[in-house]
Amino acid sequence: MQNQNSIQTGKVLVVGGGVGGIRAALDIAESGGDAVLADNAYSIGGLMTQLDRTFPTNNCDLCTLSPHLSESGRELHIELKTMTEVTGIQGAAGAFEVTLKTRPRYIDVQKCTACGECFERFPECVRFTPGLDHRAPTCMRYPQATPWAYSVDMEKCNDPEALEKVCKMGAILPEDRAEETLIEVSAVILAPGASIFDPAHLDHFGKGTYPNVFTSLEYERILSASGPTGGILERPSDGKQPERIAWIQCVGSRGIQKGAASYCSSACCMFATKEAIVTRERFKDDIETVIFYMDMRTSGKDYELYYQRAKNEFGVRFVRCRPHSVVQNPENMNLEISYTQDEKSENITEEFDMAVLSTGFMISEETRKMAEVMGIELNPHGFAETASFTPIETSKPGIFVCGMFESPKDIPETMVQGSAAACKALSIPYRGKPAPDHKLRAPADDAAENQWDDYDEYEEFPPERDVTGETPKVGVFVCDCGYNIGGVINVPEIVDYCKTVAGVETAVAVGHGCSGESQKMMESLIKEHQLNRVVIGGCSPRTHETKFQDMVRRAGLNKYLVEIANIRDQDTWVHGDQPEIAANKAKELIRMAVSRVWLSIPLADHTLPMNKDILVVGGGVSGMTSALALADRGFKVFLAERSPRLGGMAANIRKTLEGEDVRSKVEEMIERTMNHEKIQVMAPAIIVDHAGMPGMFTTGVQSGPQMFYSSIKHGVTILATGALPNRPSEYFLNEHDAVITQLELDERIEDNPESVKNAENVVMIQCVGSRTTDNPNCSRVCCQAAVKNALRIIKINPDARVIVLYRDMRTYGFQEDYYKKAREKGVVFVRYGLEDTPVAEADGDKVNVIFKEPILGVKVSVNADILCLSTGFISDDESTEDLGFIFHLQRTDDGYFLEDHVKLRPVDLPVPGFFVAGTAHAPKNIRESIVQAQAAAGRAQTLLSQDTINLGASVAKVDGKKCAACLICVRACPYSVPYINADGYSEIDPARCHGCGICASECPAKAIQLMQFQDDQILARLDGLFERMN
Amino acid sequence: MKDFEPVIVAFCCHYCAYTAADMAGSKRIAYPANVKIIRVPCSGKVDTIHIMKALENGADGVYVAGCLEGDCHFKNGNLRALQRVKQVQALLEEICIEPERVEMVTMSAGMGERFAKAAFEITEKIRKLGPNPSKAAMEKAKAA
Amino acid sequence: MITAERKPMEEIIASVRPYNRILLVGCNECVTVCAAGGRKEVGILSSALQMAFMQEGKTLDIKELTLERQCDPEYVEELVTVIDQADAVLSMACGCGVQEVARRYKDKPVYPALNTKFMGASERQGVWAERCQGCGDCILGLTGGICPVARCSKRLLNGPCGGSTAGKCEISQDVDCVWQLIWDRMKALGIENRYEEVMMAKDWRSSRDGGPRKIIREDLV
Amino acid sequence: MKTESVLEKVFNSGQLAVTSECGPPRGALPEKVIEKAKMLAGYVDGINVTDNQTAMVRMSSLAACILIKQIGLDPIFQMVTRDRNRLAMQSDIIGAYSHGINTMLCLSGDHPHFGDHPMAANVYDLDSVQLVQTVRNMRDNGKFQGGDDILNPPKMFIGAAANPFADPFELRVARLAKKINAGVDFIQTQCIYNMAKFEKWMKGVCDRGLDKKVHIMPGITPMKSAGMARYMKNKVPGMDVPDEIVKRMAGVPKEKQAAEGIKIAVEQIQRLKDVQGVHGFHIMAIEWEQKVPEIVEKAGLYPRPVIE
Repeated sequence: MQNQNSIQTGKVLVVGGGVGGIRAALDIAESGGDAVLADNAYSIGGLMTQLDRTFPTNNCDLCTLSPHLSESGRELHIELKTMTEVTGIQGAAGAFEVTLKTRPRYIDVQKCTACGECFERFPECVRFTPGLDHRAPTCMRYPQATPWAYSVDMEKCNDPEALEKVCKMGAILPEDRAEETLIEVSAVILAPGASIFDPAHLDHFGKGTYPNVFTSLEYERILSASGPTGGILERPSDGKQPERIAWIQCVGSRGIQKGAASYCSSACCMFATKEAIVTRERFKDDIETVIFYMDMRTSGKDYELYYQRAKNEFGVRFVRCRPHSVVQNPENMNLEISYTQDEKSENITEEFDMAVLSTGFMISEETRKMAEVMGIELNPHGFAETASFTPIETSKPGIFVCGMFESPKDIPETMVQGSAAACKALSIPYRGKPAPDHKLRAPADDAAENQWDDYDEYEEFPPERDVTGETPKVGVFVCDCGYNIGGVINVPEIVDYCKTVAGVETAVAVGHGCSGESQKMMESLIKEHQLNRVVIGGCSPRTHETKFQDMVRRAGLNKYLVEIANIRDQDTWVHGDQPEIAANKAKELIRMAVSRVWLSIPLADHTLPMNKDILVVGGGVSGMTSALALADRGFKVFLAERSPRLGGMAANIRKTLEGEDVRSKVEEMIERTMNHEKIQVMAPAIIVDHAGMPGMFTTGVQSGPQMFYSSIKHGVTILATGALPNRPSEYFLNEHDAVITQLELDERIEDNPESVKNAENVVMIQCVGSRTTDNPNCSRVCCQAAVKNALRIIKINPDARVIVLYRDMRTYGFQEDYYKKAREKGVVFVRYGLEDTPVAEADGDKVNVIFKEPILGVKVSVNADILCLSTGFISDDESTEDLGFIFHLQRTDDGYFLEDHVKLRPVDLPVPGFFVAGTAHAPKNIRESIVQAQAAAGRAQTLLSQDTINLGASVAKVDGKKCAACLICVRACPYSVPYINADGYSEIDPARCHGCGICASECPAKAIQLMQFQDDQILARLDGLFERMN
Repeated sequence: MKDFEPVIVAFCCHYCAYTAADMAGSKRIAYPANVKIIRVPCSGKVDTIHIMKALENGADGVYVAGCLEGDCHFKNGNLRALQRVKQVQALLEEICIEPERVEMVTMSAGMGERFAKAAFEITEKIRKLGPNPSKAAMEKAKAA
Repeated sequence: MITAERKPMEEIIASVRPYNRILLVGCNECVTVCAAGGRKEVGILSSALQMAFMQEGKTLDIKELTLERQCDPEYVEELVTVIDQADAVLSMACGCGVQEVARRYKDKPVYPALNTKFMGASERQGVWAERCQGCGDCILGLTGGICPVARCSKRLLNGPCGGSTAGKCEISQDVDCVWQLIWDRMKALGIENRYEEVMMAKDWRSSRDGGPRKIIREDLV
Repeated sequence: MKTESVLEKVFNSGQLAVTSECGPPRGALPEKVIEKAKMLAGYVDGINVTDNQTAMVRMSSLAACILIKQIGLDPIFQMVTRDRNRLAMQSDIIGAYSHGINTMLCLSGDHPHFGDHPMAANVYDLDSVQLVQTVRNMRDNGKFQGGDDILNPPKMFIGAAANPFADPFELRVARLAKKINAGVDFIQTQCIYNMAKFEKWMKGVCDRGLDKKVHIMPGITPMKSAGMARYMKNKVPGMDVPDEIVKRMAGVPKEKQAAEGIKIAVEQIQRLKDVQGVHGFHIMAIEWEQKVPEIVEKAGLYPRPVIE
């Protein structure tokens, strides 16, 4: 049963420390591998750290990202090399020798405490954002920067000696020199990210000339609490708060302007929509927001709903047009934007206080150079060349790519690729010479010997201070979380109040409590005041408890001596418009937490052995990809497929947009899966029951022709159950032979090209059954399918007239090239609105399609030989409902599985030990499904690499002296854990206890207490709450 | 009684109700600040005594919020919680306190709206019922 | 096991109304097992009493204490340190415990908070059923291990009566006809032939009818 | 002959015996007892006097028996074990015998749950079988249950009840055997409507030869109306009323239902007369005593034999 990784993996070099690189490095480290994370910048974090908030949750991402950052910073499997670039590579997959060059930082990272003294004394300027402020010799990129140290630009420093003296720690090294290192790695992951298109040369937009014109990233920095204006939104020209803001889309993308890329940058539509929403959220009707766009490309999971919310709830105005210029009114420095719209001939001019250019993503020269050093092929746009079935593999074996460098994309997709790249990199066996610094992951046979023996040496926490017998001394640390908390309530006032609460030793405001700086501060305060209990006033313990537990551990306290008062998610976010009420509630919540933490006691976690087998549900391309990735790593995989045959929906697809043959690839995959010695295929199979926890699941499956029941024991579960091709009864589909779907057209073009050869008119209608009331989301793949099939028809039959009726053409990324090509080849694209949907009439063996021509404004009828409907996907509602019920998984309103965090954990499901891949998660194409499947395999390995399962400390404990052996707990436990032991009292095995506490609350003798939730601790919260009354 | 702002204690299970409350926050859905959340691992952890003590200490209303029926992370904790709520209701009736002051509600983790709606409805219900008679009588006695 | 259940609140409230300081004493034996008078129930009752009296504008000083067994003098002795701080004792033990407390603390009024019900077994979580009347002369050996004295509504030793219907007693569909059970069990044991032996009239002296009973074990005295 | 009982004499003569019953009034109304008893004079061999029937308080069975004895008729003294312990029961038996009462019926009695004193303590010091045994011991051995000698022991002809239809059915013959073991002389059964089932029971009785050891008198209760038939079927524990009877009652006009009920009772007697082991009939016309003579006549059981 215990199958372990039987491949020795060497180190993996990750080039680029943005979210994608961090995710990859973390996954490698968590999977038991070692990573070297190299970034050219002073600290890691990449673009995302410059964003104020991210869509669609509108959270500030500094906080959501920072746990990852510091995880990464502290993770001893990750060697962090900032200010470092790759200068050479030798060897091949399994044994690369890479030369790294590190520029001088002039600061000893080990000594620097980031006190900021040097920055205080040399405050000339700090580069927090690109473009909005000037450069500083001492540069901290952002508050949560990792590593936790400043860096100095010696060239800008006039008096290095004075600078050196400023530092009491002696951390400043004026003589620091560049250094070159040679490392041996088995694989490389390239995650250099992208740079932003610089619109300065575009005269007609006035960027760089007009003070009130920004790029979207600059606007993001202005909104940010840690940005140059401290979050205050004002016009640089006159310091006034703007009343009207315009966004102009596709700046630098879709080949619109001079020097622009021809592809679509994919993320800008959502980016601009988010900025507009956040603006409306904060300033309500004080600021009017308008977005000028060509096509709204909100095709990600639930993005369409976000777009609709922007329009309908937040009153963001969307105008479809191409603004040709921005002109500054010299009197008031306002900006006049002129544009024309399809349906109206006249030129419209509107005046705005501020304009934001949604600038696209480009590959920097630096990255191109790095690629050259690496020796990988680039596509014509300078991105790494990959293929649909090997979406993250570069042209050079052993070198993988993730994030923007693969293609322009948003954060969740980058996170997915990061995990996928980690998975692929770990699959490369190490072939280099054994070196002492290579901590090899041992194969199964001798795993016991060395795999985790040396783990203790990684232990970074100091010993726990024994606090028994000490009077509780509580420290309260209150976060402002930027505007999230500090923008609603007056944090210093709350802190003053906390000092008056009985039992509080000290109270301090800590800004972003999750930032490295604040954490350090809290650690030292804990030591300084000899605190033995800590309360954090911050965000939800659901997301950040671990982080603060680690913080108190570093300060020498048991991790269960910290308590979080959720004054953000359950207070300032809820009562944002009632600051007084929010402040009172914050005080209450903190008082309750203080009262509670007073009774906290040190606890130890419990552990169990991990089952390393995997259950993959769904045998389509996604499921097979995950299964193969894990099986190749030596894990035993059970693959359960509902239908008798593997292949899923891809088995019905012939070609990709890029022209790759899908069928042969899928057949090849099925062949490999069926014959893999580590994969047990169960088909047809249905899941009937499920129990357990990560590392020890038991799932009942009925499979085979007789549907025999078997019970599978496994450690993790990957759901790749897919979605269904939608087939709504519209436009005579299923009634008229001339009406088919894109899937059928794809098949017909490939298998029976004659049938389209003589077609005079082919009409395609987009968004049939998608973006509707019944199925409100975008199916994502239909626009590319339409373009793909249109191009193929034109190729077979150059005389054919192909008309595509669309609402927004969503050919994101490089698909834009094909869209452009289709237009060049004469495919006619006509937009329709919901107020004027096309109508079809049967006409013999043909169909008349009547639609409105928007430019002329007249109705046109086309006699179509083929009416092809782009029907897209619909969730497999019945399956996901059943599986959701059996596995206790949440689903979105439209029936897809709901991931744990839409932004940062797009592959993990909320139930630990469950991962999702492919269209069971959301509509996506084959390439995207394969990436997510590889990512799921990668994420699964982070769990499987552990030999034990940490069960936490929240287990029920019996006081034998109080126990009356009444058996009530034995009967009440949902998992049949308690039993009456030989001594005659109830005993609860902590390893089997799930920590629900039902026994504790049923026990008539009050002999059972649930650790972390003891009765007196719960009642203490009530005491804290009602203090003011009593 | 014009200015009566009820104090309501909501025992919320970690997996559903507490998460739903967070969800309400992240969707910026407002609900009355009268509701004070106490997190428990499972609604089945909420002891009869906890509910009684909340009322005794001065809560005007108490509700236990758990997962939807059949959806309990711990199989049946929510059903046990419901039985205990009923037990408290019967006991309250015996001591002449409106049993409606105590209630059980269920929701899934994603139901931020439902959390907010429950908070509104319960707050309004308790507002109509007026202050906890025990607390009110004591305050009157102290004033006299 | 002795089973009990809490008295109606009204009755308990009336019994302690004259007092301000109450010593509320639970018992960790039978009444804990039947969820009537253990620590948990003590806590609930304490809270309920407090709230009831608060409505009258009065707060009680309630001291909660649960003894290992209220029917043993040594355990009851543990109250000696706190008894003076109470005007009255409210006992959540069975009748035996209440009396033991009353016997030990002669000048302290003691009130029962429970109604002692019967000697029973737990059928399942939360359900207890009468099994024994303590008749002092066990006949279970003759009745297949099922007691008609405790479990026949008419205490018939030569049942069933004519009211037995589909295995249920005539007094209620919720009560099993014990003679049906006995008969089924006799058949299962293959001793149905013994059914027709007339079971002789019982000597009730060994039961409460013989006056309060006492067991004296000379070897242990 | 064990006793002076007229009933025993009729049985011994080999003729079918007839008994009926008279429920004492719920008050000190001796004339009511006498009035009811007189209706039955000449038509029956014994008049059962119930003992706090259905656990409702009534004039004591002993007192009513004495009243009937005083007008020269033959009461059957019913005694339930529910209300008295063995001391009270034995003293009443001696008392009854002192008034010339020589026939009795031993029962356990309905549970107080059903009566007007559900809060009453139920005694059940003895059960019906043990009471039979006690009375037989008094008569045949001249001893009290406690073992002491009785001066002039009461010579009672001992009856008991049987319900051939109660559950478990398989136990009903065995329980009869048990009563025979205890010393019962005659049995009056529960009202019989399900003839087939009764015959099945009787067959079981005869197969074991029990009909030779005891005189069995099936209970016959005429229905006054279809409503009563339905009530008996659905509400009375241990009663087995076949659907045909209810249908037949309901099938005639309301004013003729009473006559139909009498007709059914007569037919039942006719049918059971020939069943082996049936030695008589116990006609219980509840609050309808005036109809007993008619039934007895129509069933061909009149005139009653004159016993010396």
